[in-house]
Amino acid sequence: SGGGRDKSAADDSGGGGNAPGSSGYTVAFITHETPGDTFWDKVRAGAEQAAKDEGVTLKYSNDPDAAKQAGLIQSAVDAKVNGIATTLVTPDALAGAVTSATAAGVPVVGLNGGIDQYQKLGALMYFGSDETLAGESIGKRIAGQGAKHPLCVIHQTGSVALEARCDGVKSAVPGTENLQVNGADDSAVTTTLQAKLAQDKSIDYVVTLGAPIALDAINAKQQASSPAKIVTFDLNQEIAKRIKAGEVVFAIDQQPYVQGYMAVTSLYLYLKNGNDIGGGRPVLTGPSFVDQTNIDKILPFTEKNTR
Amino acid sequence: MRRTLRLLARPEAGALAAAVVIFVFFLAVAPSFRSLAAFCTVLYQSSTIGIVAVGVGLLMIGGEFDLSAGVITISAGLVNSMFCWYFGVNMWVGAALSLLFCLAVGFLNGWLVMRTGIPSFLVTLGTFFVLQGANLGVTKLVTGSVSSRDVSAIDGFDSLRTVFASSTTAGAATIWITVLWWVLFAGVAGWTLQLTRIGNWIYAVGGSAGSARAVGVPVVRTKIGLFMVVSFLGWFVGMHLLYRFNTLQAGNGVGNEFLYIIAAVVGGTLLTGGFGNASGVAIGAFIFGMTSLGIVYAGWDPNWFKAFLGVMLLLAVLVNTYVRRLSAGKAA
Amino acid sequence: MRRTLRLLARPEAGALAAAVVIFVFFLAVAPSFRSLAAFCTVLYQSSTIGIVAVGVGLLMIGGEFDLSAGVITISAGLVNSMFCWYFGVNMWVGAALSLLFCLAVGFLNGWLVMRTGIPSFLVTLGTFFVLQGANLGVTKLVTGSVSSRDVSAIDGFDSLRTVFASSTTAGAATIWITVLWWVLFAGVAGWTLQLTRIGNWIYAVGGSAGSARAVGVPVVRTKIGLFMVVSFLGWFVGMHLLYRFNTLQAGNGVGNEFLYIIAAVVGGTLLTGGFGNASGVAIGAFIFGMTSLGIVYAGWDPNWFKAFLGVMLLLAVLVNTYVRRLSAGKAA
Amino acid sequence: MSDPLVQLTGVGKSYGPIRALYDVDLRVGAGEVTCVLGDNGAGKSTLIKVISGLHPHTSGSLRVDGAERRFSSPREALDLGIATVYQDLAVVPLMEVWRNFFLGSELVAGRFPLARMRIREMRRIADQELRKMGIVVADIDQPIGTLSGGQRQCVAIARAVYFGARVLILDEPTAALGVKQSGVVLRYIAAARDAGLGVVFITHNPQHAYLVGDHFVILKRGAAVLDAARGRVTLDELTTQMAGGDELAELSRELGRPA
Amino acid sequence: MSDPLVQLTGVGKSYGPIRALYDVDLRVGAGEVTCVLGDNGAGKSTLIKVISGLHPHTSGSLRVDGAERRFSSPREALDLGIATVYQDLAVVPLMEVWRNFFLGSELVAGRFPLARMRIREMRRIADQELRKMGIVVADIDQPIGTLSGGQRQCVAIARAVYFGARVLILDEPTAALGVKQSGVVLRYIAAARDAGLGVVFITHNPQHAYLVGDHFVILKRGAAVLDAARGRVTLDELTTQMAGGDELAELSRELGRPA
Ligand SMILES: Nc1ncnc2c1ncn2[C@@H]1O[C@H](COP(=O)(O)OP(=O)(O)OP(=O)(O)O)[C@@H](O)[C@H]1O
Ligand SMILES: Nc1ncnc2c1ncn2[C@@H]1O[C@H](COP(=O)(O)OP(=O)(O)OP(=O)(O)O)[C@@H](O)[C@H]1O
Ligand SMILES: [Mg+2]
Ligand SMILES: [Mg+2]
Repeated sequence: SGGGRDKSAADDSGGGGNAPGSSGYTVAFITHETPGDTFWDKVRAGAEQAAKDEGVTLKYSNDPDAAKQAGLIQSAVDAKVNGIATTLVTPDALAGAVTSATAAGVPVVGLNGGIDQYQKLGALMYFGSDETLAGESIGKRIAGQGAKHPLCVIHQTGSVALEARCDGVKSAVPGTENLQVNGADDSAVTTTLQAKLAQDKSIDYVVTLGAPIALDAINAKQQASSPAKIVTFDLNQEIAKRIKAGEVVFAIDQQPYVQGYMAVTSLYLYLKNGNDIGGGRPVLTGPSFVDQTNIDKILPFTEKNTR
Repeated sequence: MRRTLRLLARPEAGALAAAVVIFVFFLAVAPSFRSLAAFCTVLYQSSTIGIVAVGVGLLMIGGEFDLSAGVITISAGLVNSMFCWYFGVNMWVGAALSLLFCLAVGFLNGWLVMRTGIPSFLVTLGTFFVLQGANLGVTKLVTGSVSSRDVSAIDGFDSLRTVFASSTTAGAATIWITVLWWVLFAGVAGWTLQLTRIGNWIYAVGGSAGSARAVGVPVVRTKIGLFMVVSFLGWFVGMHLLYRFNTLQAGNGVGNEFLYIIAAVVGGTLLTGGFGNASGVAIGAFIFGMTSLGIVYAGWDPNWFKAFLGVMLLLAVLVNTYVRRLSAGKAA
Repeated sequence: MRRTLRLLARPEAGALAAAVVIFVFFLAVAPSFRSLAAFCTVLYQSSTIGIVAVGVGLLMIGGEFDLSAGVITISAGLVNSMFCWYFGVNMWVGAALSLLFCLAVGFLNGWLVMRTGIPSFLVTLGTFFVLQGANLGVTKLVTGSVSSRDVSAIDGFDSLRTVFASSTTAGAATIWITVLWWVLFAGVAGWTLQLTRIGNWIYAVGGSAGSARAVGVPVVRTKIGLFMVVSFLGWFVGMHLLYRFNTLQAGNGVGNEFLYIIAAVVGGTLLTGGFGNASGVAIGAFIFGMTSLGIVYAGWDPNWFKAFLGVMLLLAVLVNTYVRRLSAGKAA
Repeated sequence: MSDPLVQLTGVGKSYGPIRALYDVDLRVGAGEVTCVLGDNGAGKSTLIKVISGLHPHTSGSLRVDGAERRFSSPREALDLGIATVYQDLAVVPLMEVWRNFFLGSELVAGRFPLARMRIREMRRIADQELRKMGIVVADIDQPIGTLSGGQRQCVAIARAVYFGARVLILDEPTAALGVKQSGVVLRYIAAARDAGLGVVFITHNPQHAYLVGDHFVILKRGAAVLDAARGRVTLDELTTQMAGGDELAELSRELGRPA
Repeated sequence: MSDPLVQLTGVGKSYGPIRALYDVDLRVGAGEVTCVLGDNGAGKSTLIKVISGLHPHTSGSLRVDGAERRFSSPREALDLGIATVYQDLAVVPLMEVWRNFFLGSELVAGRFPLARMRIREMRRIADQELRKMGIVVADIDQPIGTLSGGQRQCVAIARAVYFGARVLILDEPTAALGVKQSGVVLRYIAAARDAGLGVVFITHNPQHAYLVGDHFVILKRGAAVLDAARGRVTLDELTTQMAGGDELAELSRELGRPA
């Protein structure tokens, strides 16, 4: 039989590292991940690699509901961790919890979201990209390619981060239209997109906000025989192949692995050495474009789940 | 006249009327809905909900719930995909294994419900959580990421795709094989309910388990069987997803268990059991699929999507109730 | 002896035993669970579920469901926040308006259920969708984004925060006011159920609406009242969320309706109505809150989170059932 | 004879397509027992459901104290002092015996927001009224669903008798009862009559009916076929009318055994 | 007298803390009618639930055809030819009349995966058996919940008689029935006896019991207080024993009306 697992490279993608917890630090890593999202899987992989490299004990937890995320931060404070890395996509909702962490003397580092507010909340550093900015850069790029009426696909109702991305696209291409889909069901995503493409033939670009959604968009585009081009946020192995095949024009990558890795590392350095990465300013991990020009270099990394 | 009234008195008459009303409504407001292609898309969408909904409907007529019916579709696909990917065996072997796995889950659900006396809502809620966690945990362990790997190159993939996820195109219309399966399953379920002894038992265990037991109906076996039917149909849809999309996101499938219940209830199934029928459930799934896509075809503001959906659903149920009341008042 | 057995026979005894078992379990496996601060966090988390769950429990004892109970919390907060932000009026005015709005939604739910005879599952599903859509649509319209604006500078905010979202710290322990409200509401609900005429009516309309009506219980008013209680408590939690977090995400709250039902059922409420009690529901919420945070304190792999949650829930329910059976077998 | 408490004129009732009552006249006078007799499915229960407000009638007129009424809920009938024991809607199985006894007519102390039930008193009364009927339940707190069929029926009867103000309607109250309990119920009926209440008594037992009845109405397929006062009809005639033949004696002959 | 079909020796049954039966003996012989009598709550229904397999007994022994048994489900009893009419578990309200009639014993044609019910035949038989009892339902397809109490009871009885193979157990079958229907049921019982079936007949009506009974057992608070063959007891004695006094006559005197 063909296909299947590549047996030689099956185990141990990271390699190296210290004994867990050998540095004596415990870091809580809290995100607003909806369980099972490939993007967050990479953030977490980066964080775990950093923890391994630096001998930090990592406690990862997540909840998409802002109030519950605040609860997770509070429980990390209760558990007396040495540092907290958290996403700040809903800064107002998390302000109280972050303040109580800093008040308890626990250093907090922000990542992924909250670039404008992290300092106000008392977080020391920030690693991530600006969602709106990322949206804008996609918008600018497709506008340059002649986009008039792109479709921005929101796969999670009412998500602040996703809405910000679409707003960014819209600010560059005013003809942008949003669409809500049920991201938990591939066939529902496909048919909804198919219906939308059939309903509005003038759609020339489909902007998806997550890699798995882009795959469904490819299916839908074929079904609806639509000429629309597909661009996407985030990357995974499958999408990398599609970029290489030309089915996806480009992906915008905010390097989630780096966000996870740096957030843990920066806490480690801060605790151990008092370092401040970024010099009081946010450290941007993206956006970086992945298209046919650089895909060959990136493809191998996607297979290791690090890009 | 008498004949039409008799027809109107059938439980699915109301659901059918509601479906027609909503269909005509969308024909009127959404120009792009008026094409065979659109109708086929709606049918496909309905079939992916409808197949499992048929089972869930039977189970609800039998007086029980299954909240694990949504995630089990993904579990089914993952078991097949990862087993074959890891060991490099033929996909048919994995599909069979996955079927066994699903039937075992269904059996366990039923057995726990009957054995411990804990309501099925809680037992299957437990299974739901466990499967959801296991999907994610195991996939991560096996593949190193949260989605399964591409298995399209493994032997047997193509023949399985033909069975579970092929489509034929005639002009603008694309008929997916799932639509045929859906009709088939609904037909078999309807036949079983109306014409066989087991159908009689299903109504009885849902309507009054005590009385059913007292006249010698094998209540335990009937209910466990129903749980297994649901997980069988869940497996079926899982196979479709796998062979249509090659890779599966381990976190998906959550929330669909709710859609199945909605389809069943919109189709006239009683939440408390003992009443309903298969064609009603199928129509319920169709109403849901048509409504959710119809809103897109109509191009309404997506921010209000759910609000429209809610209003349309209420409308469907109102028409349904009204027609049934009308027929009950006049027939005889 | 007799006394203890009598106590064991109370419906909440099982739930309490389950809570103790799980509490001890986490004390054993999660070192960071062993602090007063952690306990307070668990209490807080439980209270945000528990407050609405008390109402949902009452409603379920009365034989109905409310699937809109989760989103209405957010609707409540949004109405208050956006009204005051847009018109710049005192927050108390907005809060009162929001209360009226929520009570109206509750009334509408109940009225539709009683008037049309459509099962509450479907009616409130409709409301759920409509509110969910409206939350998003209106928020986008008013604020241009999917979250409400910061209203902490508007008059009345601080006094309202004291009422709905203040906390006192004693040493490491932070007690949120919601915990007190939760205990209060559970107490009032328990008192009402056990000792007042309305409690009698609630059990009766849930246990057998026909019989209740036949002996002159005002079934319609009782049920509508219950729906309004649920939406009142939803409003209350919405106020807490608003005054604790200043801004609200319009898409939140979805899924919580399920947690309330879970808490009620874990606490021994019958899904089919007519049986259960308030302290059981409160304990159910506590079990749920404790379990979901306990897993975090224990530091278990979050990929498996749901699997652990499922197992713990099943465990809780098993202990509950076992204890109740034990007491039923021995008491006299 | 005084003015009738309840008077039905030409009352009819359909359940959707099924017509259960045609054009029935009935009067319930104070201090009188009106017996309604008839085959299974004759429409007896339907008739009393109309009077007690459970189903509104679809034609004809219903007068209480001379005023035309059309009840939309049993509460309205109860408020006019009409208490009913139903054949199949008697009790809420999961609720305690005493809660069932007082359901809808709870004794409360205090004012609204703080009004609480006088539980101890209610339990005492419930227990006492049941004992009067010869029913001793192990635990007045046990769910009524665990009582025997006859015990449950007794709770419903005791309740109606206790709360019956002016009209008492009993649908086959003695069906599930033993000889002793039946006797108690018949005495209750007599006592209620003597206290000036109007009683409607449905039964299949002509002896029981004849023991207490002042007035007999026989229904057949939804229509009244006999309507006579006590003086105008003998027990034998009644039995014959009910069964279409002197069934018991005939049966006894037929089965060929010495009685 | 032949060997007993069913023999109970020292049977006891507790519902959790509540003891409903103590040490009861009972024999059901072929071609005999055993009447079980007693007050409300005496344990009659509990006794027959033990025989019909609904609740297993907690002490004592139950023998069928001489072999010791302990049923864990009614199916086992049915398979041994024991058919039962329950007092409160008779029918599934939402199901059609004919489906209820054949529930658990459906007539099928064809082999398993394609076996379908012989619906036309089942409807015909159900209708015919009900007509035999004098019950004409408007529509055999109507949900049984819309029938009157007595009509529902008749369906349950007709079913048990139709399927009763060797032992027929009837728990207050005539309670909700009219005089005519009661007569029919008593004739059924006599016919079953003459066909060699063993019958257990529970009733509160001593006349009914004496008409067909060969053997009488009176229960009081869960224990047997009388166990006599027909020859040894008169109707009057039976009535007296049941009620603790000649209730009806006394009542008739007390209520002071000519009978
Ligand atoms: N809810 C209902 N829907 C439809 N038909 C009904 C309903 N209730 C009663 N019926 C029909 O109306 C007729 C009269 O029923 P009813 O219950 O009044 O009889 P009844 O005289 O009380 O009989 P019984 O002595 O057996 O109690 C019956 O044929 C029954 O099938
Ligand atoms: N499921 C149960 N749980 C607890 N107690 C029960 C249960 N069923 C019956 N009992 C009790 O057992 C006793 C006997 O009940 P049973 O039903 O056998 O009486 P019965 O002789 O049939 O009375 P009736 O003539 O009123 O039908 C009663 O005191 C009753 O309360
Ligand atoms: Mg009746
Ligand atoms: Mg009995």
